Amino acid sequence: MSNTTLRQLTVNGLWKNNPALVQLLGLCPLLAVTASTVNALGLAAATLFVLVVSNTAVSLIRTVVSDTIRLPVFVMIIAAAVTATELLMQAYSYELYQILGIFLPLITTNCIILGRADAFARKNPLPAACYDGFIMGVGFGGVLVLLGMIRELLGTGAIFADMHLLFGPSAQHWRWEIFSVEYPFLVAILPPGAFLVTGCLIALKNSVDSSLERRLRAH
Amino acid sequence: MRVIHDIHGGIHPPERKELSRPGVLDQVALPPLLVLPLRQHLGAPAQPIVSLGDRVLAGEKLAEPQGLVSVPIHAPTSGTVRAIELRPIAHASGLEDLCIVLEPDGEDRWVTLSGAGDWRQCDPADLLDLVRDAGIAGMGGAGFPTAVKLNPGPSRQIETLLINGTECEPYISADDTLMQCRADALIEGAQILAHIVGASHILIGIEDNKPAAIARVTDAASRIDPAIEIASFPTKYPSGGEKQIIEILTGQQVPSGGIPADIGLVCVNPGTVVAVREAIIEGKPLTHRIVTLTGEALARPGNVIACLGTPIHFLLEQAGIATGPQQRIIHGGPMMGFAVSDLNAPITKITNCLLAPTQTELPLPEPAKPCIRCGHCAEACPASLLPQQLYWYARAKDQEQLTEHRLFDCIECGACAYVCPSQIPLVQYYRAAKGQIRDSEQERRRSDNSRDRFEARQARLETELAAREAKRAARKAAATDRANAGGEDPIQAAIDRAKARKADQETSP
Amino acid sequence: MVGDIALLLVGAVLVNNFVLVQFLGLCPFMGVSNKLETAMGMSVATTFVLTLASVCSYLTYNYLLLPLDLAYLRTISFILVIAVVVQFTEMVVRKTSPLLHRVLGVFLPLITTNCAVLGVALLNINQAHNFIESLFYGLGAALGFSLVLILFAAMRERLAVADVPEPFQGAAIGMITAGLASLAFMGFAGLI
Amino acid sequence: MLSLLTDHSLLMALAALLSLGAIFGGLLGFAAVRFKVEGNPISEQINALLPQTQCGQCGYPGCRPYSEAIAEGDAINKCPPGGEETIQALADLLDVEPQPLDAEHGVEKEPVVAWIREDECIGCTKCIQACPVDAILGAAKVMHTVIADECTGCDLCLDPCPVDCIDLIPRKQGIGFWHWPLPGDGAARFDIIASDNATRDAA
Amino acid sequence: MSLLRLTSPHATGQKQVSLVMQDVLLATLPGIAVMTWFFGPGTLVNLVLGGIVAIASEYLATALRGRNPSAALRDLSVLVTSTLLCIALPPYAPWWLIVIGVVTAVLLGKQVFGGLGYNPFNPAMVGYVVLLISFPVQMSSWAPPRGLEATPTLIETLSHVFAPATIDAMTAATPLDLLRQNTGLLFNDLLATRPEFSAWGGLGWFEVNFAFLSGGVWLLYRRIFTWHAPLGMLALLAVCSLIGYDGGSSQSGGSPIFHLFSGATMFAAFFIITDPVSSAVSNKGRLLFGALIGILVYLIRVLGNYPDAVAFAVLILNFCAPFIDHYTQPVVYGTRGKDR
Amino acid sequence: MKWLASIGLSGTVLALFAAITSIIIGWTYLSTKAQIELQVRRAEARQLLEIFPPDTHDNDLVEDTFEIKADTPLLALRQAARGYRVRLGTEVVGVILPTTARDGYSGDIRALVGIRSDGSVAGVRVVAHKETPGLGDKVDLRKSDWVLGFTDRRLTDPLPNRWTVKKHGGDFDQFTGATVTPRAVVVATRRALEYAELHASNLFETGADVL
Ligand SMILES: Cc1cc2nc3c(=O)[nH]c(=O)nc-3n(C[C@H](O)[C@H](O)[C@H](O)COP(=O)(O)O)c2cc1C
Ligand SMILES: Cc1cc2nc3c(=O)[nH]c(=O)nc-3n(C[C@H](O)[C@H](O)[C@H](O)COP(=O)(O)O)c2cc1C
Ligand SMILES: Cc1cc2nc3c(=O)[nH]c(=O)nc-3n(C[C@H](O)[C@H](O)[C@H](O)COP(=O)(O)O)c2cc1C
Ligand SMILES: Cc1cc2nc3c(=O)[nH]c(=O)nc-3n(C[C@H](O)[C@H](O)[C@H](O)CO)c2cc1C
Ligand code: SF4
Ligand code: SF4
Ligand code: SF4
Ligand code: SF4
Ligand code: FES
Repeated sequence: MSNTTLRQLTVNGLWKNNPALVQLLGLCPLLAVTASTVNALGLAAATLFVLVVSNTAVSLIRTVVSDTIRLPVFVMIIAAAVTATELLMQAYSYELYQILGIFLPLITTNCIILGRADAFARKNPLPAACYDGFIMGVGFGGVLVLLGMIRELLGTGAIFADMHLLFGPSAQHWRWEIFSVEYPFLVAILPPGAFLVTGCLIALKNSVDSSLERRLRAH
Repeated sequence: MRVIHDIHGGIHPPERKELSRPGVLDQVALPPLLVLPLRQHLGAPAQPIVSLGDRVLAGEKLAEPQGLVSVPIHAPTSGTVRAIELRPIAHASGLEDLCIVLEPDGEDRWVTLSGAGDWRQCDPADLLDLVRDAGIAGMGGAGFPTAVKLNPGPSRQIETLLINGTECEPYISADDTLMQCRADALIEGAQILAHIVGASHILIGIEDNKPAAIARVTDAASRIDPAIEIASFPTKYPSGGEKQIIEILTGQQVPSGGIPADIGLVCVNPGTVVAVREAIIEGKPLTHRIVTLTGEALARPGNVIACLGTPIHFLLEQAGIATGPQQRIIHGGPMMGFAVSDLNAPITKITNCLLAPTQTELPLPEPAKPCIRCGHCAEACPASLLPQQLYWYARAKDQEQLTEHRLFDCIECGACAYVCPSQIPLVQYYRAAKGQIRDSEQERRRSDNSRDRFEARQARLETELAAREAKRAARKAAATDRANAGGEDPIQAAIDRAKARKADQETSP
Repeated sequence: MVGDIALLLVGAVLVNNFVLVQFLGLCPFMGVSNKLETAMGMSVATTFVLTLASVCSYLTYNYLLLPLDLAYLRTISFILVIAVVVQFTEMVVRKTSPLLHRVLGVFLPLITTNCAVLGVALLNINQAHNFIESLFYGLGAALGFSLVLILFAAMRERLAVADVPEPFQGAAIGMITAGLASLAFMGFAGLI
Repeated sequence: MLSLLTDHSLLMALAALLSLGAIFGGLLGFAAVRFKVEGNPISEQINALLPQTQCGQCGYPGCRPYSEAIAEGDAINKCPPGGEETIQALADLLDVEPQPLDAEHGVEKEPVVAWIREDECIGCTKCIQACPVDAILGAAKVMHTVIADECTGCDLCLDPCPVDCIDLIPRKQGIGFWHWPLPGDGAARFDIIASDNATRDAA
Repeated sequence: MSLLRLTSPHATGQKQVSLVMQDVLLATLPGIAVMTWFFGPGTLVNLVLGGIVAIASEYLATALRGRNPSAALRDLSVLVTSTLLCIALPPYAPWWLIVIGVVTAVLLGKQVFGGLGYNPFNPAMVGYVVLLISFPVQMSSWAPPRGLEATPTLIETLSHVFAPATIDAMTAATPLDLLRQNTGLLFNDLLATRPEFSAWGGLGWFEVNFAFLSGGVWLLYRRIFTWHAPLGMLALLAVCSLIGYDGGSSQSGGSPIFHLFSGATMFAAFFIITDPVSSAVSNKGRLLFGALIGILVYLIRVLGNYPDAVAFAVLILNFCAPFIDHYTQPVVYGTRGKDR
Repeated sequence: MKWLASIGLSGTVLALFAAITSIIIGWTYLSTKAQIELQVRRAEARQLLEIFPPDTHDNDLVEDTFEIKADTPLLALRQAARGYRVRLGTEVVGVILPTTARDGYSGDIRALVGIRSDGSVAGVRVVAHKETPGLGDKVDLRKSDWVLGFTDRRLTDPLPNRWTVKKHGGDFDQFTGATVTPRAVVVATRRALEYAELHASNLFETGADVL
């Protein structure tokens, strides 16, 4: 894998073609579990894992499957990966598993994963597919966590609460109170807040892009 | 007494008709030059039949109609053809168009005119030809060739001839004046038209803000033909719209996309009626018309009878114009007219008014604000459209939705733009959208046509190719056949002959 | 009984609307809502698939997995069921109405990855629905999805001509509009 | 690991999924054959939207081939004669994002028709053979004319002409083609026509 | 002399956006006056503060977009937004509540979509709902009307607004709250026993509603909007409450009179749901728009979690408006009978 | 017969993958099984242990349950639910009762009330509620420690008529702007205590396992 393609993949996954902000895929978890950083982090990790596994597997078997049954096969692979993750999480961080609720199994239907499998891994050799899965996962997870932090901050005035769910008792006191108000801006952690904050993030990205563009044209 | 129906919407702008003293008809001097556009009507432009330097008499035909929906053009007075060239004409685009320029000799000598004699005996078809030859196009606004309108075809049975004396636009009083000064001619013309279209009933509709005209016409009708019905109805813009007056007086609606004849009516303007009368009785073509000169920028507003082709600035100077800053000269009324962009442009068969307002009289519009969906436009729309939706879709260039929302039922009356609190130039949006849609339809027709021709050609080429193949094959086949048929093989024969000759040489000493 | 079903429907359609409140099926919601006709087509397809899948997965779970005590295979078997239902639908649509297929072609596979479908299947289990309930829950979810999808599409056609500040044009304003819509739907809270 | 394999629950799982897989696989296999579709009706609709200039600028020999290419997934922005309007129409039909016209295939120009300077034409019939829509009339050695209504302005007849007597002239000219432009947003609603000569004459 | 090219019509009417908005502002005066009489100067302080913030944020937003701010401000629509929002907010709410609300309304409700005329949702209601779900404590603490307690002086008011002390001091449950929480009492007993009620409905609230009604009727007379939306809403609200009334058992949703004249009913009917921008466009559409709002208001008031339902009902219907428009187009001239 | 082939092929391939994946999953399942069961029990026990810390008893609370039928007047349960006995040695030192407050601001409030054999409150935990965020939800320990205020109270302290929120002349705080929710919880707790008093014999002596 030449490192031009490497760079391309990276730029694509992290910024130019970011699954969450540009392709608008995997929106459901993006909006549903980002009420707090820890949830976001948990789901981000799970998604990343599944994405890498599925991309790898798909690109391995890409020559074997015929078109009629390609969807079912891919989906089965993904589902297997997800179930495994689900079981592991259940075993080793049960509370988080309970909080994430059905959004853990729902990773299966996260459009990004099937999207990458069908659009990229199916047509590319192992390393590329693997790396693409990783970087896409990071791109997605990054946005997920960012959203989680923003919403948690606006909605509670603090971030990194309850980190012990993910990192064990040592993380109990990671909670970082940034401002303390008696009445936080609740809407941020309620459903509408998810849409609104995401919308603003996208707008932010657009304006950054356009200003970069302008800078480029200036030179 | 006829029941008067109400139409949806409509508005009551200040009328300002008294400004031009309706009922008084002034003369104007002959201008030094007459400019006669070849396109004064709706449809194909006329085709010149005179050439530079020709001397022509008044009433002589200068241009022939091109195709069915077109009208000829006649000389308003005697003189010399000075030019046939592009000249500025009275048109919203401000573009130039082909015109015949005539220099009057001031003698005003007419060709000998001969009417149809007793029109009651004549066959309507012959009368129609006279109307067409007289170059009459609707004088109420659209300038649609009257001869075409008067013969809607056998499928459509005409019961009623409707004369549209509404003149609902503010300021204008040309029809009013005409009806007051030439009531008898109007009635007689109406009878002729009824005869032509075979209408059993004649109905003259006049808005109730013209009592004098109503009185004169009623009186004339009672003297000449009591059967003619005169109906007056409340003043409201745009009652004069063909479709609107029809609903007001009959309660019927012209089906969308159809024409009045579909419901057994023909609607004409009084000016048109009188023009037809002149054509039939005196054989006189359409060369003059009544024009309202008005607006506070004029010292002597009024109604004049003017030669077609008279330059606008000439008329305005006759009326003593005092131009202000950013002066507008509006051709037609304040609601539907357009601003003239070159005062050399002449008046035409559809010029019913020249309006020279001052700034205070008709202030210039402010920059448009966004639509606030207040719906006042929908309230005002006589066609019951949703102007604001049309506006949004026109902005989005969404032709599908525009036709869906019936853009083409918009009569461009401007009522919506009049009431719009955001002062959006709605009508311009509609006109632009209509233009774009017509264009793309035309393009589609073109492209369909060229697709067919392209595919036809492909087919042709293939058949030709096939044919050529076939020929070659045939030729080849023919050759071999001949060979077999001719018994001994020609080649073998040649060889034998050669051998023989050789043999002779050897045997010779 | 009928009352319960009605409540179930109202709950799934309005109070806990799948898209705006439970965050399921957002990708198609954002992706297919630019034109009203497309949205309607998508609604039909989704409603069909969703209801069918809900029922099928119910059967699979209760008559295959539970007896064999293989509950942990539910995700994979559901997704299998769904994938097949979708693919089948796609083939049929492609055969029967090419244009609908050209419009939905992109999205029919996406329905597989429409969380709403798997979501319904899983929720049916979590909430221990019986067969009838599963059927109507699936239907309700689908109707809720279709409802907001269509309303949103109509609204986006209006937004298309709005003079939106350009950083917000496109997806951003879509998100914000959806946010305000979900704000509005909070008003249904407590109706059942 | 082995012990696991023999575990009955695992075998159960195997059996269950196997049967599921088999059943559904069969179903799909059946459907794949039963609901097979041939041809691509969409290309007809695409072709109907293309301008039919037949100029080949898109890189395909005529509009129909391009329409088929699009149906196969080619870009929709390769047709200069069609320009933005066509691209928009295609985007609507196919429900994809409209891209700007691909410049490498040419730029959108105002519509033109070919016009043969008849006194210069030598009647070589070369242009006739070139014209994709048979828009040129004439026989060998007689001067040729273009049927303006049929000409698509594809300019394919220009190169073949040995004496360069063919020009492309704008198709839409004169008042007949004028219509109001859309007003600009918030702009002043009128434009000032340069001070007109009427007053000069009068003055 | 120079000539101009411009489209017809060349004459224009007198209506102008700014004048329309001015009328709306004037029409709120009686309501504001009565509110001040019953609940004290709190509302006035809200209005002033809100107005300033609104102008500031509108100016900021338009300036940021490189548009001409003064032009945007001149149409007064932002003042209408802030005025209506501030009327809806509880008097004596802390200053930051007002600020957050107004900023949200103007930026999130209006300017994101491009400013005047483009917002699909009613900005004031967007602001209101965001506040309601973020700060239910402050939003649910209405001052008691004159007659229960003395209304505070301006000084007290200012101290309340800018140095918020404890909330409950200034709080009494509104009649709608009480109706929601009422379990045991027959409706009439409720009216009789609780001091918050007068014979007609809420003490003070009846008069307030009446004042807004009169303002609305004046707007109708000025032809600022048509009767369709308000009538639709009031009629359906009345019908629903009549159906649900069942003679006033403790389960009943309250009498029609009560619903028509309590909470924000009249204010909403004439000032909120008539917002031209975010409502349906055709008259048919507006009738339906209003009617559905009426139904929703009743349902949410009686069954929902929120004592006063107007804001939610309006937003929900805003969401439906474009779809409604799609299916309620008037019959165009000449298309009678024909299906369009 | 061409389609038979097609079916056969895709069928086998699909089945093949089904096999592989199921093996993977099954293997993970079996190897995490024990751990998961442990976790589940811990999770269930956690809340109970918060009410009765481990040092107060020596039995496994999760195991030692009894059933309470739906619609018992004082506990107002919607469906039958489990209660827990807390034993030290043989004697029952306390019970944990499930209860439901149906008069919350919006919807039911479900809670666990721990009661010592001497009739004092060991602790109250709200398990599920739909109260308004930021207003009614302070009854949730995660949001505020208001519920800890019940610890060590008993039916005689305060006297039954003062078992309500201060605003209504009781001893317990309401929340700013919200009295409905707290009042509901307070009353529910009092009822649970009355229930325990009523069924003291069944609860604390004879170990009846359905009530
Ligand atoms: C494009 C066009 C086509 C028309 N075709 C006919 C026709 O075929 N027969 C007819 O009698 N009138 C026809 N008319 C005339 C109309 O019926 C109407 O009388 C004319 O447009 C003048 O009305 P207006 O000034 O209200 O536009 C046509 C008008 C227009 C503008
Ligand atoms: C808004 C509007 C107003 C009109 N007002 C009049 C009018 O007042 N008088 C009139 O004769 N024609 C008026 N017309 C033109 C008529 O609709 C119709 O074209 C004309 O009467 C047909 O007669 P004609 O063909 O002789 O012009 C108006 C048209 C429109 C669209
Ligand atoms: C949106 C909203 C949500 C509310 N939620 C609750 C709640 O969850 N719990 C509660 O006790 N009161 C809630 N209230 C407050 C009640 O309406 C009532 O004002 C409060 O319980 C005070 O009642 P009181 O008059 O008995 O003191 C809410 C009010 C509003 C406006
Ligand atoms: C009759 C009428 C009612 C209005 N109602 C509202 C309203 O409820 N909320 C609001 O923010 N603006 C209202 N406005 C002002 C204006 O329409 C609103 O700010 C626009 O939505 C801004 O785009 C109203 C204006 C009028 C003329
Ligand atoms: S009148 Fe003007 S502002 Fe009002 S709806 Fe119509 S176009 Fe929009
Ligand atoms: S111009 Fe058209 S849309 Fe406007 S009022 Fe007249 S008919 Fe209606
Ligand atoms: S470029 Fe356009 S017009 Fe030319 S051939 Fe290709 S498709 Fe046809
Ligand atoms: S005449 Fe020339 S330009 Fe016109 S279509 Fe034929 S080849 Fe093309
Ligand atoms: S993640 Fe839910 S539909 Fe895409």
